[in-house]
Amino acid sequence: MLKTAILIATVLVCISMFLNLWRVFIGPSRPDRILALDTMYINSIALIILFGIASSTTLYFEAALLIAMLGFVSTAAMCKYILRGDLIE
Amino acid sequence: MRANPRFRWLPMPLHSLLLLTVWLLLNNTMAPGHLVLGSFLAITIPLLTSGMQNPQPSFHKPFTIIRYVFMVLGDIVVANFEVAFLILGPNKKLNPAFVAIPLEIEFELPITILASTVSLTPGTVSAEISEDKKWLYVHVLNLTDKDELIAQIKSRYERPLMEIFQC
Amino acid sequence: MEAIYAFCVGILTTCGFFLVLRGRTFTVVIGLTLLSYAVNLFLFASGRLKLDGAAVLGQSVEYSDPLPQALVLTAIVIGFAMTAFVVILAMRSRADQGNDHVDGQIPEQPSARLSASDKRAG
Amino acid sequence: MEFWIELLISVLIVAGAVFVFVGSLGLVKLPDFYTRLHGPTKATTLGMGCLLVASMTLVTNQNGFLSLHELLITLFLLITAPVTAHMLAKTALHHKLDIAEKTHDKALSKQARKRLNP
Amino acid sequence: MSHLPILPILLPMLAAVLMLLPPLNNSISRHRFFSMGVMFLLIIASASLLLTSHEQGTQVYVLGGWQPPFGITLVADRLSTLMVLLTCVLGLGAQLYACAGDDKDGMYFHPLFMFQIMGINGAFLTGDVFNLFVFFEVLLIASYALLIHGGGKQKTKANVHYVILNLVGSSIFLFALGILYGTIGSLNIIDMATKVPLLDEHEQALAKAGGLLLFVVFALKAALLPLHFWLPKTYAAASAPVAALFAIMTKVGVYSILRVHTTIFGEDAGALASIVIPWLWPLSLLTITFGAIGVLASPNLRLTTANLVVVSAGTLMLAIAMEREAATSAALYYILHTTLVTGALFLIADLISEQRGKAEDRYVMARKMGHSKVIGIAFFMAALTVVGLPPFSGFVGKILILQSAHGLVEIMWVWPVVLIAGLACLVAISRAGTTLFWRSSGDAGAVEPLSKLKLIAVSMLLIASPLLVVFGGPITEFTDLAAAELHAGPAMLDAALNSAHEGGKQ
Amino acid sequence: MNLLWVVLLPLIGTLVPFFTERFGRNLCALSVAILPACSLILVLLYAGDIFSGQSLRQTIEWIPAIGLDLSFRLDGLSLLFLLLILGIGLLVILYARYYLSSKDSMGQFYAYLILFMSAMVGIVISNNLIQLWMFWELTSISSFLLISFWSNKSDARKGARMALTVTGAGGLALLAGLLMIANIVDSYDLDTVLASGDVIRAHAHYPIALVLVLLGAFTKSAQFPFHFWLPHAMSAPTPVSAYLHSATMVKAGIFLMARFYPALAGTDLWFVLVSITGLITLLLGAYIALFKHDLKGLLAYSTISHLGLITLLLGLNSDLATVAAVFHVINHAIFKASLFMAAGIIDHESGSRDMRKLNGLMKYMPYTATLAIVAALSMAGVPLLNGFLSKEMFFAETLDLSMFGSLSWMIPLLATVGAAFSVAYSLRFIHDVFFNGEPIDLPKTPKEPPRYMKVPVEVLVALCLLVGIFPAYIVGDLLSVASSAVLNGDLPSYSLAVWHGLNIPLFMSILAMVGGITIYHNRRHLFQFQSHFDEQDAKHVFEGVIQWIVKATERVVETFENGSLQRYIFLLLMFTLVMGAYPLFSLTENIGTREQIPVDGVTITGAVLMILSAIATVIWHRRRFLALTFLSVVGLMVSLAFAQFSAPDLALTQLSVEIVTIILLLLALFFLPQNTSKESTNRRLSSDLLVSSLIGCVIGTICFAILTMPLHSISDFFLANSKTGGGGTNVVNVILVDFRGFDTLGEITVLGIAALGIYKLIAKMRIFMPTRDDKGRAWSNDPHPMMFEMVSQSLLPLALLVSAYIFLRGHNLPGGGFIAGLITAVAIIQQYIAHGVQWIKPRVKVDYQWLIAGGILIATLTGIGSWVFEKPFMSTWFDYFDLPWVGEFELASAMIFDLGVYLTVVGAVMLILANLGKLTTSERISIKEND
Ligand code: NA
Ligand code: NA
Repeated sequence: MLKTAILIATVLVCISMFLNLWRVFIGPSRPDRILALDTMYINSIALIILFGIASSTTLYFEAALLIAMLGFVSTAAMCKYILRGDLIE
Repeated sequence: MRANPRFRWLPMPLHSLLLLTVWLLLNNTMAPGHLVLGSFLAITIPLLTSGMQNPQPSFHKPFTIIRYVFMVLGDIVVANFEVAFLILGPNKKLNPAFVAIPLEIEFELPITILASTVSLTPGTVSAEISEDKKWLYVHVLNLTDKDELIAQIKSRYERPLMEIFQC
Repeated sequence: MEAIYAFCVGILTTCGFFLVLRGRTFTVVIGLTLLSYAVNLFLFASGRLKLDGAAVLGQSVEYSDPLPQALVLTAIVIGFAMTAFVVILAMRSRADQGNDHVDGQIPEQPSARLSASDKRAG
Repeated sequence: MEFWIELLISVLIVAGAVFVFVGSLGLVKLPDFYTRLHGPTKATTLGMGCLLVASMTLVTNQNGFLSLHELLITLFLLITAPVTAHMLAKTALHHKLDIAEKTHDKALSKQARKRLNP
Repeated sequence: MSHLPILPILLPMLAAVLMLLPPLNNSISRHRFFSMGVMFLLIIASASLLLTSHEQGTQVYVLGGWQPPFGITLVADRLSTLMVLLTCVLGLGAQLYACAGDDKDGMYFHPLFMFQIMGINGAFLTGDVFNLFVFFEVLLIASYALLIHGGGKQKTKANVHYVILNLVGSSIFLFALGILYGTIGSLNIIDMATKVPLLDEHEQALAKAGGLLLFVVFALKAALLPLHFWLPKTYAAASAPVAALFAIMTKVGVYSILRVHTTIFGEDAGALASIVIPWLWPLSLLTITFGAIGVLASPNLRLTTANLVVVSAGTLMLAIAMEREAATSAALYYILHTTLVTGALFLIADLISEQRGKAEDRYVMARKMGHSKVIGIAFFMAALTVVGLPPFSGFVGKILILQSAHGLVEIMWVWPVVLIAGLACLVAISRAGTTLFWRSSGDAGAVEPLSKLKLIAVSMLLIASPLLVVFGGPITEFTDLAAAELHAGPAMLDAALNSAHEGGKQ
Repeated sequence: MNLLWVVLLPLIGTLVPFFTERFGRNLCALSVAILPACSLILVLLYAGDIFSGQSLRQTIEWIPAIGLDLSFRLDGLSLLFLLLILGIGLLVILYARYYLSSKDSMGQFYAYLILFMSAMVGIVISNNLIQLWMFWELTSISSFLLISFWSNKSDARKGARMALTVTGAGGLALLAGLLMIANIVDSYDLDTVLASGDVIRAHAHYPIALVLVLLGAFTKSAQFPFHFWLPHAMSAPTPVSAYLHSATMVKAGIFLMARFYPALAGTDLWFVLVSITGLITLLLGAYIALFKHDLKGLLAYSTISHLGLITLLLGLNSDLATVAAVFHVINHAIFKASLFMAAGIIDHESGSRDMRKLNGLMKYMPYTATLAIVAALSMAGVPLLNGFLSKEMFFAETLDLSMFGSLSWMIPLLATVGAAFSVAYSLRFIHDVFFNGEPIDLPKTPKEPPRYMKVPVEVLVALCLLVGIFPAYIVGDLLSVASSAVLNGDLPSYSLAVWHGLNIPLFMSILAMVGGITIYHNRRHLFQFQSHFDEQDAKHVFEGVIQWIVKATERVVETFENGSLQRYIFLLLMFTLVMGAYPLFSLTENIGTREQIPVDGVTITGAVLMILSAIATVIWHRRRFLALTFLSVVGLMVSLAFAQFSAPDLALTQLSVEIVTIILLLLALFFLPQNTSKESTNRRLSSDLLVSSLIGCVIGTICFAILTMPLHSISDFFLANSKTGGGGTNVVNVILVDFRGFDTLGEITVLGIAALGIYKLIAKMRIFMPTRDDKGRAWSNDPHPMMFEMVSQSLLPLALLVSAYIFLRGHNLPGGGFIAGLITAVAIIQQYIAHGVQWIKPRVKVDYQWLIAGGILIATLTGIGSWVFEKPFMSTWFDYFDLPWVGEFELASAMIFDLGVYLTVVGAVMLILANLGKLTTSERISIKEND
């Protein structure tokens, strides 16, 4: 059962990733793309967690944590870039 | 708010507590060694970063805090279902709107928490805060009644926050 | 799986080198970044692929080769340092020369040449 | 593993994945940027929450002691997601992105953009 | 135990780091005194390392005590210690010159300079291919930073080319290392050499690709045609002391080919023996040719010198291509000579530029040079050396290389190319000298003061040239031994490694 | 016996004038003469031995590797040349004392002259091939200095350069030739070489070696077609011409041929090459000399002609001819040196060398004129003068020739013709200068020179007479020892007498005399005839050729080194492609035996995402922000790939580096164009694409081949020793901080240097600040969004805690100093982005430079710490401790090392980003939106 659940979940997350990429491709605006990218970060966390569950290891927890922390900074930086051009002013 | 706080060993006791908790969470342990190490970090990190903090009003009423947190969590769960159905449904059914919510609450941290709460809960995103910090602009995914929404936000989230921060 | 992996490395290499061959510093930097991804994946591959084999003692049954991982780590850090330098150099080049062409000057009449060659190509 | 626990975990996993999926679906499907903003920022919080709770439960169950460190990821996401949304909304306002036709009070976006009072 | 082998790396590194910290930071004079002191120490250390390796045999330093091939080793044999000593001597000259004022034109000159020395010494000493990569990067990043020292459009432009090309080179380096590790399964040069003959046919093909890609990287560093085009303008753009130090950079590439391809893909490598030689032959000859063409076409002394660097790189490669002890020995002697003299020539070009006003070192009529006698003597010495005329060291190097081609079929290419290139250099340099020193428009103009320190620096590098001739006997004897050691193959080094095991962990 | 001193004394003497110059001209000249004189005395002391048939040798080992020994021999030939070199040299020193004006730097002149003298001495007493060549080149160099002595004159510079180029080229050829000879006989010893003539001549390489050696000799001795440099060397001061261009340097070529006569001569090839060259030179020089209006020009061509004569004699492969050659060497040196000196006196005293202006000097300087006339008559070959004797011998030799078969009769005829021209130009020299009316427009009124300036001429002219009248007494012994040294064996029988009776040679002499007078008498017709030919000034031709070569090389350089980075990279990639692809052709099977991992959906998803994004990055590379977005996706996928394939540390590192890189790229992108238009032609795009995809194929193929191959690596050792030897369970981390910690030390050094370099780049940067974004929009008016500020500052302690966590666990679990450092850095950068530089500045008082330095220092000192325990650098230490209440914990030196890594990373990243941020802060212009 767990395996099936993981399989279904993985498939869903993978499809989500494709959807995100699709949005990055079609845009149409930069905020759209950044939003899609941010979502992709989140979905990667999901993927890693699923991966961790599937292989019952906690080794990848930090990777997920890092994506959560750093993905935010990256997204914020891109927004700041669009708003002000200069990231650090 | 204190301008220029004097040096203290525990500039932000709540923060320190939070950090210790996080440390123990991170390490998934209650081992004494980690308690010591965690306490050490929980004291030194705020000391190191105290200069980097704009002073903010402090927390009061811990029970209100807990109640608020759980209320928001509950709202998030409910909201997510609503939003999920909205997304899965046809776009035509959506009724998006911009709403301006007048703010009574003051100071940056409380406003930030309020705005975050609004964003986290169903169907609303805090899009912008007016320069004088008196208005919160919210984008609503599916607006049914504007006034009701404003009232709900103010009573459900702003009021408890004002209590917590006593402002 | 190995074939897919190798294919990805090949594609990244191609994209990286193609961009490195462009004439603008920023594009070249992007190309170098892609290239460094390719390089890191390639170097990593020298230890072969293994699933569920993190080289942390006690955490896996069979371990993947830790040495290439350490090498890739070093390579990533060095690559980062180099990328940082070349990015700032690109800025400096723009500041000093007024444009961001790798040669410090935009080739003469690119549009004329372009249209001519396009015509030929078309 | 006990059946109930396995069931719980499985349900959580699938539910989480569904929310993640719905969020991304919204990202593709919804009509304008502002509505699209709702999908991921919300659905993913709960989606991730479910997945992390599932993981937590699993690890706790396997190791025999309480594993809570996944909570941290949720904590981070809860803190950061609104800010991400806010920043993105700001950029959208700044770029005067198209707003879906039937949005109420479209004019407010102009005030919001300049951070004026309505 | 003796820590001598690691000192040429650690000393400059620590010096550089300390100069960034109080109390040494923020004071250029402290930087000067400190770094000069360190440089002297370095020379002493590397000289004693050379003597040790000469008298007691190859010194293998096992870092961390991890027995090779698992840990990283430093191999201080005659070849590497000779290169290290050369680097330090050249470094001292460039540094003295810089201390006369050029070091103030930008930040961090001395720390970066020390880092550069560290990188070069590391590249020479290491016995591990990946560690070689790391030191390549150290010396490269330091050179990137040094190249912009002094500022200006030309430097920026040159740097863009230099940096990007080398970054591509570094990527190829890693590709090559990936292949080599993936097939041979080791990183220690000696261990790789012992494993290469055991590869199966399948692995051989791949290892060959790895070896050849590695050759691409080294060829880029060594400025082998067609990868040398970046060099002249880059070197010409660098500020004088930096350019002088850069004179050793191409030799790092040459050394690496010598070290890696003679040891790993040497005569004992079975099917993979001598894989680069067929490429090295035509390319080195063409490099010399193009270098000589560049020398003739150069409009100023810096470019001339830079092109001379290309010629010398080609000559060295040619010697390597001959794949025999005598040629290697010749190359080693030639490296000593050419590195120091081209370094000096870069400095002299700068001295000339200072005295000729706006004309700088361009070959045009200009105001009469100040201090033309002193500078002229220096230039004359350097010119004779670089052209390969007696009584200075150039002719010994040239003859050594010509002689080592005896008995090869390729001699019919080697001799004409080397000799005609020498003639081209003679023509170019004589034109350069007569124009720079004698073709003046009468007025003496304002004579710029001539810094004593700069003069000392130049003389220090130049004096090496007659010394290399006077002590040509013992020096060639040394290079003969070094070459023999290198060609003896991995077996000899293996013995050295084994002796180093004792005292290692496990 | 110490032959070393013969050359060493003058060599030391080179330095003398620099010290004595200040004591006045007389003392200077005197002091300069002392050492060469000592050398001459030394030679004379040895002369007895030589005349008694010995030859002396001395060898000191020097650089055996190149076959170079200090090896000297003094035999008859050396003796002859030494006497000429040192003797005439001393006379020239005396002469120059009066010749040089007070403006000339006498010290410099003498130094060059003595250097040249030493070089010549060195050549003639060398007994080692390399040493000989060394001195040979030294003569080229010193003559370059002497010719260009008046360096402000363009003629002098060009003449000197030409001489250097031609003789330099010859020198290189000579070197090649000598090396070949040495290889044939397997020795650099001249004795051995001279004794191995048969071996050499029989060797397959003989023709090449001969040609090369002759090239050296011909260029030096101004033989056709290399003769053109000599007349232009006349821009040298006259003492130089007298010395170099009559007695010594040009004779070096002759010496060389004579020296190698036993080894190389005696073959048909030698005969053809040497004699024909000599003959042509003889005729050409004699003919042209007649038409030169410049005194020294005439003498120069005359010299060429006489050198041709000597060469011709040496080429005849006959012992007698050789004796004649040696004899003429002596005679020519004597009369030509005196003539040059006389010409110098005339120039010095009248201010001109133009024979069209110089007339009737007999009246103004009768004494000098007499001396010059005698010398000129000797040059013409008038009896009772030395020139006559060797010319007679020459004529006699030409008659014996049969080598040219039925055409052999032409040789005596041509010899006579040459001699006739020789008479003609000698006559012209005498008549045009000393008689022929009154001088025209001379700058000075001619007068007799100072007394001692005439002495050298007197001495030489006296020798002309003495030799001419008493040949056997004066030079008989010398000639015989010299000739026997050349022949390396027995001498032929010959007689040195003024009168040999009425024979054909005498008849030829008379014919030449008559012919010469006739030619001179009818010179106007000849001059007219000659004026139909444009005089090709060799200097112009030569300079033209050089210019052409330079221009051609410039074109080549422009074509190849066109300053286009794209081209250079393209070449690099082509080269890479060839090197990478070529070995793959021998890769028969690219799938190895290793079991492959089955494909799964997640991997395919990741791969497809990665590939699509990478391609998208390429397609939209000109829309830079978009490209950056896609690049982020690729980076994310790479991190996930590392996670997937069991490399958690790599995943973490890649992720954090990725984010910092994106931030950095964004920071930079602000100052760069946001979009660019299409610049590359389709052709270039397709060729670039072709090359890069081919390389991609090669790399992909290799990657696949490696992945499917079994691995035998050294890694088991790391797995086995990580815990026991390194004290950590995260093997990757233990490799990084312990097994291969040295790499890591280098790596953080790179990072630190990069930061310093970047700081250096930023320090002098004057940057353009875009006031609007790429679509022309003004920037937002909210520089620091409040929510972002608040959340960032709340996250900071949390992030630091996580970073501490990652740091501490690194040794045993994925993590470590580098990742922790990046997390810290990102957290601080986040503060910078949120609050701005102005806000941060008073709040963060850390000097990032110190962090970097401190970090590297800590890491290094950790390594050095092991020295205390007599362990090699970077030997690590760890132990487990048990504290009551706290429990067991590990302490390891690797942790301190990792702390160094951490500090360096934080310092480096912050130094870069924070300073980049400061670039614009003060000068930001806000554009208000106008809507
Ligand atoms: Na800024
Ligand atoms: Na006349």
